[in-house]
Amino acid sequence: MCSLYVGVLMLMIGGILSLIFEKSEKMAGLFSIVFGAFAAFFIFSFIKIPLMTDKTITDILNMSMPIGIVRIEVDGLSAFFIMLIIVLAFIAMLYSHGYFLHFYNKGMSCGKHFFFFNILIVSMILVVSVRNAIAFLILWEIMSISSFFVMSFHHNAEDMREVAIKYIIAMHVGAFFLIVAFLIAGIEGGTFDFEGIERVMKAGGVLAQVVFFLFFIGFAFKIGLIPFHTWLPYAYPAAPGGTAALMAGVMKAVGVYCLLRIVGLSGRPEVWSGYVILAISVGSAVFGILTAISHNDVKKVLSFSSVENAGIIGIAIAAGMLGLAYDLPEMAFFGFAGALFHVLNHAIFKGLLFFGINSVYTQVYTTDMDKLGGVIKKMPMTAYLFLVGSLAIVGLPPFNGFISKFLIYNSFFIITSQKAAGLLMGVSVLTLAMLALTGALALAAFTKTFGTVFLGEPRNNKIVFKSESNAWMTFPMLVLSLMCLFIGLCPHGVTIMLRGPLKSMGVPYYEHNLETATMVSGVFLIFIFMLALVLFIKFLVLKNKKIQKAATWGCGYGAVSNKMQYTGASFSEPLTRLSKPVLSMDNNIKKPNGLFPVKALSYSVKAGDLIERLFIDKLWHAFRWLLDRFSWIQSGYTGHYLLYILLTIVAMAIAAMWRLGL
Amino acid sequence: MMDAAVRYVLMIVVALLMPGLINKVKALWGGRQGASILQPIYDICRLFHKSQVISETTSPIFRVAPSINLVASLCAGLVVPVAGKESLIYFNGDFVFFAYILALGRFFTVLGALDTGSSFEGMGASREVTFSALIEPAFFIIMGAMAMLTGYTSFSQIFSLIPGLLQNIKINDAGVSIAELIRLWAHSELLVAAVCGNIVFLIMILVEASRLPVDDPTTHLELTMIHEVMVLDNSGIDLAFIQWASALKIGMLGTLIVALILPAALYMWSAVMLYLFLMLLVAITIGSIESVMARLRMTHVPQFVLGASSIALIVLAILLLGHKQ
Amino acid sequence: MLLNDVAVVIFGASLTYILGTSRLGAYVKILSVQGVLLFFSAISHAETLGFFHSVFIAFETLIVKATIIPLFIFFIIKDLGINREVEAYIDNFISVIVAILIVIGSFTVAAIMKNVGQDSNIDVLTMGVSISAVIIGLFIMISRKKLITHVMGYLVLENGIFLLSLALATDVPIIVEMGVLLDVFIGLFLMGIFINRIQSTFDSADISELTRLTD
Amino acid sequence: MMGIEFILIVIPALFAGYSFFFRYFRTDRIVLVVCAVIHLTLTMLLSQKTVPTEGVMFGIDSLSFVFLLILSVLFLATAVYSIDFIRQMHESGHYNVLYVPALLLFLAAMTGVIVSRNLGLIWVFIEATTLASATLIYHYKTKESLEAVWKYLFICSIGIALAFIAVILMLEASRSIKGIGLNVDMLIKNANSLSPLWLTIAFVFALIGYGTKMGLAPMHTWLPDAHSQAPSPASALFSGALLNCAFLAILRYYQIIVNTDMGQFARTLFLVLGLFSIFLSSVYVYRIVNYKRKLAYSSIEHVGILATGIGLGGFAIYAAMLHAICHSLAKHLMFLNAGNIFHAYKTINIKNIHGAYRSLPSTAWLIMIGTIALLGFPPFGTFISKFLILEQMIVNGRWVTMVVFILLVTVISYGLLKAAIQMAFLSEKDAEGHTVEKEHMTTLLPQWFFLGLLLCLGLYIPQWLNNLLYNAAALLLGKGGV
Repeated sequence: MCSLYVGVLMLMIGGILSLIFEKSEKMAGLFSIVFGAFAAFFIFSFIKIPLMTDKTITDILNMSMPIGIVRIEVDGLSAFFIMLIIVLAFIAMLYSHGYFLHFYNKGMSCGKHFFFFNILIVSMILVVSVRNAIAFLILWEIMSISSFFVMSFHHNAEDMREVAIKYIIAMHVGAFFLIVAFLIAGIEGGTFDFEGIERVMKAGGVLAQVVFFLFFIGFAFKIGLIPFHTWLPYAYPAAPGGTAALMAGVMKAVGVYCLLRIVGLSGRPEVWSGYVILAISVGSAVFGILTAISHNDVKKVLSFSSVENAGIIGIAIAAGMLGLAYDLPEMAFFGFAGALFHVLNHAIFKGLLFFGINSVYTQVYTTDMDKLGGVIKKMPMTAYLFLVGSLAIVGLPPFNGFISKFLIYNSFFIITSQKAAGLLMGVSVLTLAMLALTGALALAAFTKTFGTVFLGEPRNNKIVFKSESNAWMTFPMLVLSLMCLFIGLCPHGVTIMLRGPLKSMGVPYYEHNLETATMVSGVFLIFIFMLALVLFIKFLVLKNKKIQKAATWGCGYGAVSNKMQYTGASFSEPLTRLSKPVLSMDNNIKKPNGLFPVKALSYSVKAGDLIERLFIDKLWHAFRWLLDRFSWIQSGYTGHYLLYILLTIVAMAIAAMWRLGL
Repeated sequence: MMDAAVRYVLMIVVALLMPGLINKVKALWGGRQGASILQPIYDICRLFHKSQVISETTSPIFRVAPSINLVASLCAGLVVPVAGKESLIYFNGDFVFFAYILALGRFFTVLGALDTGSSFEGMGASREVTFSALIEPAFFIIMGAMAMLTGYTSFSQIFSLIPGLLQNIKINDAGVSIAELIRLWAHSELLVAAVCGNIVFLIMILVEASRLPVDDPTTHLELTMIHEVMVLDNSGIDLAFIQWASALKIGMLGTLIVALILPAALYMWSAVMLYLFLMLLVAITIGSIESVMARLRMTHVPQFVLGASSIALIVLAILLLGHKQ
Repeated sequence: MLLNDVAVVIFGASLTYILGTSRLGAYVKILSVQGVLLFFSAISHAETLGFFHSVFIAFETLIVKATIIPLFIFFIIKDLGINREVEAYIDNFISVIVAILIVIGSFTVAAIMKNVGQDSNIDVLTMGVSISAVIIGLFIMISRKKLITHVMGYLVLENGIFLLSLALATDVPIIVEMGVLLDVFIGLFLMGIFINRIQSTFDSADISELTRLTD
Repeated sequence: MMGIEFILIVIPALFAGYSFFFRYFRTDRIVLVVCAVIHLTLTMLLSQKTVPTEGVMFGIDSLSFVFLLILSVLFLATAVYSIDFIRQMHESGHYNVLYVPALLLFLAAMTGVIVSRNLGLIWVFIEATTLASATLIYHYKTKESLEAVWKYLFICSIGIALAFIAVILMLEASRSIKGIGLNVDMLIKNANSLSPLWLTIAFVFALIGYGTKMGLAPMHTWLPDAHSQAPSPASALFSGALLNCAFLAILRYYQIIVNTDMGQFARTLFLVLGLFSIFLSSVYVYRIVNYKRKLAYSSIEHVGILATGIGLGGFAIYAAMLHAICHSLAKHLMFLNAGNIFHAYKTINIKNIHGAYRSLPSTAWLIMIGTIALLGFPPFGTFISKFLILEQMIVNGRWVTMVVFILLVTVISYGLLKAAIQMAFLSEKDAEGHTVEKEHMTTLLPQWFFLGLLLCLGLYIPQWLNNLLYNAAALLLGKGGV
């Protein structure tokens, strides 16, 4: 336990030193990195025992009044997530340092950024280790608030105010669900230790269901499941440097951890709760990716793809719960294993993708697909690494995304050989189809992203590229890409780490069932070998031939301009037209008028978020409308004010008399 | 193992013949002599000898895309059971791998198209991802339903079992009364599953390999094309790879169709002969469809493709009903 | 007790009258009269009061309430040249009806309280009038436009409270008596000062000027 | 009679007299700080004797010690802050010589309210606070401040008149028992012998009368006007200390009534008014652009939370005590920040303020973190108190109340956070236009100190404070421990 504390302390020291050396901006980042490295070392040396064995390390801290006795416990599940947090956080730290090299002397304080960044990391590490409701809530909110400050680094950006308020209010509302859930569990269970939750959940009944769904909603805010995701497409794009990666990958993972923890404490879940979560998750996956396709800002695409991946993780968790509920241990195993694996993978490739697009952003200060293009020629390294991320996130072989998706697929068809309920079978098949659809749509989304941003030519002539990003930025991306490839080719490296987490959730572990994953990675090797062979043949064939360079064939039309390239919006048009009912698209057409129109026709499409528009905005407007009905109270007339007092006297006097029994 | 490898090679060869066969069938329907069945192979060979012209706009992605597409198709073939026996490689859930490795090929084809910066190729790419996304659920529903029916989850096992189960249904060779037939159909969900599955696979061929009525590989009117328009800028060996990969897709999906109806447990040679015969039937069917149907309007294609999903859903419904009994 | 009853009845009548009149001068006069009436009412309880207390009450009612305050208000009106008209949001006729309703309601409440409290000490008449005075004081402030009428409404309210303490016939400690005096002084003089300021700042002492601060 | 309590009242009054007669701004600053330090020291001396002798005029119990402590600390902060504030005013040429005497008198009156153990005396001192604070509100002598002070005086006078009725009725209630008078301890002791009718009505009038001063809706109407017009250090004291004093006055009546059968009724009234206050605050807090008015409405919300806490009973009373401390600290620091903003931007209209991160970095961070602390986000003390109040709601099974409470609190959070973000963040257009203003150390120190205290309260409440709060809550715990 000691080395965990030392690690946390190191992070804090790093943060505080960054704050102190705020003025010399370069030092701030370096301090963070150095102490982050120490912290990573200590924390690694600590978590390897609970992660690799079944051992649980517990420590009891006796705090004073508001918090009380805090049990800090690191079991397999916690250790898995601590590992994820510290690895990604350290990589993000490196990247952030490189990113901020572009923002020195621009009035932004990198020192403060690193301070809150480190606090964010610390709070995440502690959130997954504490077993006390109050301490948990405090840390949870510190996580939200520090991420809020980290995120609002670019506070001069256009719509940053809107984004910031949306983010923090969403977090606030989410936290209230958790507060209520923890309170009910604490009061009914008799203690604010997690034992109380376990007691309530295992007792079952309506109360347990209510508590579970309150927890689910509270965590769904962080994970980003619909309809609680609305903050997410604003927050991630606004976040600077490595923070977007940390928020999208790691903070989401913390939410998933919490959900898994609650599931782990609940014993056998109800069947219907599994189905509800499955429905929400499938909805998130399909809605998320469809909306992602409709957007033309790369960061928005990545954010909505996060909603999609949240859905996929949710599907996996739902599969696990259904497995437990129906007594199908293998399904449960694949579900939870898939969820854990996919969380890890998502953190890796989403981090990679955000790093990539932020690198582009540091060069051209835009992430709008309709302006970008041909980035691969100026920033080849970034482009290829982004390509790896895209392939991985779509789940294409031979990268890691496929492995985790494969496990999730497995959880649904593993029941074929067992006697499962008809409903479950039908739902499983449909879920398979939806997962497949999600994958295919993700392909559309990421071919669109990569194709329009990195390939072709710039769509706007004003875009001027300077150079490839610095090594502080490309190195972390390289590391993450190698991780993608390594996990894809050698999933065993991760699957051995799933044993501890699953054991601590009380889910059986079937080592032999993971052999399929190894099998798949074997086929990947064949693929790579064949690819090498084919490329070699091609090289031999073309060796003595002269390769001509020419302009792209313009179908006989000579005056081809960059602006004629297919844009993101046009690329996704067939799909957005088909899925119009679930999208929010604003079409702006300015028709030319008059016989001799001066202005040409202009047509633009602006994508939004249907759920936000239909659900959140409407709700908020209704509530505001209701509140506005009372805005006459403060009229400014003293007479009115006195009338209120008089009426209060009368009302209270009547109440008093009534109460006294007159 | 050796046996499976031979079958794999057999499938690749048959696949290379498929486009030629289909074209021949179309020519015959049109009352023409038509080109030789081997014409596509000649084309590929010829392209191997040619040099390349590459757009200045492109990046290395454009140059590796066709190779990756080809290798992806070849890899996908590894899990396809040919002629009634297990495939070269099989594992639980290999159909997921099959779908995703094909998607990898598609991913790079689309990127290659976008890399040229041509709006025509972008258009094709856009349509490609749309229609392939729509066909994907159908494939998974049909495979999932069949997996549920049979209790197995790999191509080889599912397809070896379904025909076997079909054979177990006792049909009086002489006279089957209509009532008996209806009873059979109603109770032999596998038969319906097989038929529906084949229809879905057929639609998949039409979509994936860009055939009529979804796409017309013969015209070069850019606005109506999907697949062909994406490869406008490819030449030489890359084009050869692309055509090969395209033929492979037809071949593999055709093999799947055949596998559904090919009775298992036949002797090696009879199985192969039957396989070749059935592949010919598939080619004739596709050719006939192409000959008698007009190309659909681009806006109607999604309905057609989604039809596959609804057919797949029928299989699912049958599965659920059957489960109740 | 007759003296008390008569004084209180006249006090009650003055409350109705104050809502019926539309002259500021009448307001001031009624305030003065009310001070005298309060003196009589208090004197009727004299047997329970000590010497010092009696002197204090006499000072409070006759000197302060009946003389100084009306003079002070009169001085303000004159000094500021305030229009002699009482401007009201509510018509005088309706105001009188409201006053009658308030009086009826107050007597009902007083009667109920006597019943429930089973407290023979409660003098329903005085109690009813005092409650009416409090509420009518508030009503004056609510329905009249001029700041100076607000102040006078406040004074009516204070008189009501004074009467209430008599109605309960409690031996009010001297500290409380001093408190009420403090209240009146602070209220009156601070308000007087500020009315002056308001008049000079806004060129009007009308309450409708003071509606800038609103949301 | 001449206990420390009495000295506590007298000393500020004496200093006020000194300042009033000598009228020199340099000594004024020293006087203010010295007086604050003395006040705090004396308060600390009192910490050991928190059980008052029965029947005394001035005394301290745990409950009043909590409030005295808040007042003392807050006043010290105001005094420190005023060092630079007075200098600024002096330089800009409109230093009001009544500022320091009024502040000190205000302190004396508030101390009087807190240490008095006689309902009549409490009433007198509450009246006295009005006098002192009216001067402070009229500090800038604008039309708006004139209107504000008029409304303040007028409405509070009505309120105090109503509170006086409560005093009279309390006398009536205790008539059957000889020699009690208005002493709080005696009244509590004999609560059950008091006439329930008069006691209840007395409580209702006290609630409305002092509630006016405290800012409970719908009697709160003067509050946004007055708080927004006073100079910031004084506004800070209004919101942080004055409201607490009025609250304490109500609690004195509550202490009596809670020991009778009418305790539940009193709690219901608290709950209704409390929730209505929160509701009213949520109606306004997001629509206004004047930042100080916004903070004033936030005070109404917090007053509502205090009342809700008392109304819920049980552990929520402890929460209310904690909340009183936390809110005072948080609101005080927010008003001081508003002072800094006003000094730099010469406006308090949110729409005209942006880029504070650039031009007033420390203040901007104070506003951001202070808002978070004020709204009850962890790890600050306000979170704990809100958490405990929610806990009590669940224990009592008040689900609807809880949902409404959460909804309204969220709206308020939205309003305040939006304002903070609006002011702190740089806008795209004027990215280069801001110069960094110099911030004086004394205008930041109190706020950072308070933030530290709030952080401490949220993570670790020291044992002595915990005991103090428990004892204070125990005083308000009526029959049957609810």
